[in-house]
Amino acid sequence: MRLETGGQINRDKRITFKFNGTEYQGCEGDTLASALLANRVKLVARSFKYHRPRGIMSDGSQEPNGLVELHQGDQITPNVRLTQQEVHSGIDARPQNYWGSLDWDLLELNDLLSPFLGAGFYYKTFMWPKAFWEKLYEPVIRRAAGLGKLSMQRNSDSYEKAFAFCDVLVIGSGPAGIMAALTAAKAGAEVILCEEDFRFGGRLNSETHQIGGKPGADWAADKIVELSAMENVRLMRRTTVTGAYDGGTYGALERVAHHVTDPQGAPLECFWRIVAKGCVYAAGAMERPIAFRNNDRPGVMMASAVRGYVNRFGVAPGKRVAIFGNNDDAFRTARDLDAAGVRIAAYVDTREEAEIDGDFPIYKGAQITNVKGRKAVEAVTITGRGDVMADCVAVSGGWNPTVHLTCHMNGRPQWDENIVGFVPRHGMIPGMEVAGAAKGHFSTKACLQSGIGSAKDVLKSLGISARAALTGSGRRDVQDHTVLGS
Amino acid sequence: MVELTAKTPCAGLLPVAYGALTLRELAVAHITSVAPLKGQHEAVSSVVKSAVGAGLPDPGRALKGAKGEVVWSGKDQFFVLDAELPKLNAATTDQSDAWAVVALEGEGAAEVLARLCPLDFGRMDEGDAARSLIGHMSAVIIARSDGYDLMVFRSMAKTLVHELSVAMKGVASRAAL
Amino acid sequence: MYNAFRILKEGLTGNKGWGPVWRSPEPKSEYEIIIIGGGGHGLSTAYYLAKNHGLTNIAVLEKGYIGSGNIGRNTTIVRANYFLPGNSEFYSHSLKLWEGLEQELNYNVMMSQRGVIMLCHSDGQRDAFARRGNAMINQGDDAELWTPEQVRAEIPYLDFDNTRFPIYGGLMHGRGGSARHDAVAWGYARGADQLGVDLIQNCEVTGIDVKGGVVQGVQTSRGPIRAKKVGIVTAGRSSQVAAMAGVEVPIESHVLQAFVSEGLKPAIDHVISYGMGHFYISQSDKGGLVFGGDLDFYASYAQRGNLPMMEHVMEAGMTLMPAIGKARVLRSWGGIMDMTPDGSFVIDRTDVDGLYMDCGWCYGGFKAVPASGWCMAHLMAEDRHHEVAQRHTFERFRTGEGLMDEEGTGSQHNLH
Amino acid sequence: MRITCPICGERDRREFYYTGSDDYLNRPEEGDAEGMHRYLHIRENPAGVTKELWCHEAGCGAWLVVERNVTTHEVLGVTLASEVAS
Repeated sequence: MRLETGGQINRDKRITFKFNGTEYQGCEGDTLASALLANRVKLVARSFKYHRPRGIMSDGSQEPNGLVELHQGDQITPNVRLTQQEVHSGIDARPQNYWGSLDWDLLELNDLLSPFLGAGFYYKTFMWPKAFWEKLYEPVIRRAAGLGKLSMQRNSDSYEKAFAFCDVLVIGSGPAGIMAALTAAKAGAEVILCEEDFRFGGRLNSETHQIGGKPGADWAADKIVELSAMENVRLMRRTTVTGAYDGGTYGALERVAHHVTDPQGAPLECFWRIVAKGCVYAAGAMERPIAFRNNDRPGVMMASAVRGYVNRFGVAPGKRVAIFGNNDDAFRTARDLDAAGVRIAAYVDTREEAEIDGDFPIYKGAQITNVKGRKAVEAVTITGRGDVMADCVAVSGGWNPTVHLTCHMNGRPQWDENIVGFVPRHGMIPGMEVAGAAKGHFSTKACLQSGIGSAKDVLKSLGISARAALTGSGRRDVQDHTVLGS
Repeated sequence: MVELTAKTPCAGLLPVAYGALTLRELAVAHITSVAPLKGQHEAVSSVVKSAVGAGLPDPGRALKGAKGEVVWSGKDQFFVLDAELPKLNAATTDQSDAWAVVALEGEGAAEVLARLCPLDFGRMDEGDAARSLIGHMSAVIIARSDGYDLMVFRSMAKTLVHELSVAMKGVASRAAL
Repeated sequence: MYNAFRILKEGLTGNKGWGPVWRSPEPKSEYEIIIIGGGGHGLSTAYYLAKNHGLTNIAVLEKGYIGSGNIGRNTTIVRANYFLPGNSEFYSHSLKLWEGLEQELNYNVMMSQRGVIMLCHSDGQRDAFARRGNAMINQGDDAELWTPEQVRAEIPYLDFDNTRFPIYGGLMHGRGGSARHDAVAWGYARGADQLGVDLIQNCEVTGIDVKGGVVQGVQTSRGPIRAKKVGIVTAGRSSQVAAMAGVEVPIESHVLQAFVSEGLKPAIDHVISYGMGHFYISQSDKGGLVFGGDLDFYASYAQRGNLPMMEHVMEAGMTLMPAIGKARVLRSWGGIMDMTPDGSFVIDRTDVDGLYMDCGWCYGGFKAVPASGWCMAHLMAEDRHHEVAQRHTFERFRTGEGLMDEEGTGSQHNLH
Repeated sequence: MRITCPICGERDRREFYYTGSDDYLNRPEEGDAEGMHRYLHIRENPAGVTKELWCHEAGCGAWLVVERNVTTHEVLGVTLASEVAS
């Protein structure tokens, strides 16, 4: 449901698109996910094995459920994340992996048979008679497997590959990434800043924090303007750094033209090989879900995503939201929903001692143990309270640093008791410093400082002084800065 | 005797232009590969200098003379362009007509090459020469004031033009997005 | 016993009756036979030592966990389409073992004989394939030379208009296919365990004790263990383990990458290989496109590769199969390959009495898992080569006689 | 992987061709059959630092001796093979 105000969307520019055969309207600045939530669409997909109904769970590339098929003919593109695809006119998004229709999926039968289809059941059966494996069992299994489908025609879209070089590659443009990029760029280093989203700023776009007296999203936008004016900075949005390789080489996929209806000859994607002397990794963190019965029902979402949709897209994912958390971060969701006028049906915190205050029902030392409703959340079961009506559940189990890329060279992250999560060890990727939430710093202030500190560490290793003013814009000048490091 | 028609390697393929980027063929009268015999580098360099107006450059450089240009083209090897050479104390091969030579020019030329070649063009100045790859082709690349001169084997002319055209189109059309 | 009735019964009673699939015993101080390496080959060696030769006082020592090596990360292809005597009969034997493996192990390794086709792109290559096909038929295996029309009918999504790699047909090997790689490790591990073999995980061998030219046992991270016979079955780490006994081997370790796409509905039915582009692909039962190409072309123990070969594999795939362009790669990995100079393996004694090696599988170890164990077990139990692996000695490199160079590239480790 | 060619500077690995261990620089005497066997086949194959022959094939064409840690892929040193051999 679209809220009256708020969000970084252009409400004047309405865009018509199709999902599952029905036309909907979104706004410029929406993802397909936010536009569908604005239109109160809950059921968007079916799960891989049991074909359980699934809804949008997150607000980024971590989305496990909201995968759709786009385009027609040889351009059919499977497994596109609703949470990443920007809305543009002409999009015809189709759900995947059902037999019948998305609403009435005959393979939902698998869910009823789940006691017999446990993990690895196929290793224990289908062996007799011998010939039946290839003639009967395997073809059935293969047809049921997989999510999207390929057209199996020659793909007529165009793509390209490219090389880029820099002194400092900054991965992620949240508060840590932006400060790292600014620190390195002001020292004269050649900087590439990669952001997976179509908007720079990371979580600042989805939260209500203030930085320097400004909303975080505005602060980020100002800093990006500052960076974009510097000749030694290359800003790359819609670009996912996909791999870390030897010798400071990084692979990155730029989605060049997925956000427009007509690419006008531009390639759809560009695969970059970025060679960086040093790197600041500031890819943030991902919120952890909490396990409870039926926690995959459409409407059960990450708490950060719920407030992300409210703050960034002006969309309330539900009318009566139950919040379930085990940490103080969950309270931000309550505060933001409250401020946006969204009704909080229940605030459930596993901690007896949690300090929560608000004009909504609060259950401390309690848990959500079940969700009622099948194709959408209808109620939640709370220990000591029973069922409470709700159409959305915001779950917050704390945050995990996004360590994936740091593990690409066989390094293993280490357990951090303070955040109850894994953080990267130093040196897992040669030349890389980790900053911000990716390192386990979860406050905005700590992220800002960590970004500066990590950039200084990288600059120091490159022999560039972080205090040196930018004296020239030419590339030769950048090289000459090495003398300042002594 | 049948009269054969002389065609340049990129005849019928060039010039092309996309946005501000242009690609045209360069006419080179002669291309001679010069690999000085052991211990003869200095001597060969001075003879080449008197013939071309430029001696043998350092690795990674090209030197222009009044009658032609001397381009570093590999370990202990140089290409003398345009000028004709006297006898040298060097292994010399006439490679005229064996190379397709093109000029890629205009704003964004380095971006075009960045799509095909693993060199850091930000580190190349006018007069720098390099051996590297353009796509899968072995190439000689010379940085100019407004772009790059590129040389690949003549048999690959069509591939060169195709690869560069696709890259030029990609760079030019991005500006429109 | 695994079967459908058991699954039904457990399903109705809350799935509480399932136990661990194999024991986790403490290592004893002495065994008759120690197998170093708990990969596919090591596990199958232990299994067949117990099953075929009645030897059960055996320990398999694994540095990591069962399935943590190449058996847990390969492209799962099973085939017997070799040309040269030696390899031909060995892989033929292996395929026969694969065909009965599920019933033998009472474990569904999902062996799927969906056919392996090698495409050819010139008259010369087609002639060579015809010759190879005849050799396969003579060996008792199946081979069919497909015309371009047959290929087009079966695999219509290939690029038949590619001027550089025109499709002149292919050699179809119908009994070839793929199997579920992890299940093979687990099935053999369960089988060996049930016959009394001790599978000891997280046990790194740090030394091999040799006295007077005779093996005495091994030193491990969990203490010394004595044994009369020791088998080294450590693939990419063969050189290091052999060196512990002072044995030098003709092996260079290289990295080979492979790739899996996101899950997709069935699109590719066969295993398709396109040797001129060093590309091969199949689709797993789960829906992922599984594909790979050539070695990264440099010595490595890093279990990861680099972009140039990754890009090459993608380009090769798109050259012949432009229809897979919309599939996204989900993950990639690198395995360490024990490359021999002629590209063929070794199952042999070493200069140390009682010390045996099973190594040099290059990038083709998976399909050999059953026969490798069968022949290594035979060699270790009977102290003579099994007839289908008698040519696979170390000596062939010294004498130059009987080199099995399937690719005809000469004696160089990285070219096979 | 990046390799710094002594002539061309730091370049991408794709410009280079790998041949094998620098054992190839030490060809045995004519008639030394055992030496030839070792030269062609037997490798120390260490899981650590080793020296190899690479050619800057798509660059200046120089043959190089590259010292490399094959466990980390770290390149530790590059020398022209002509200097090592002479």
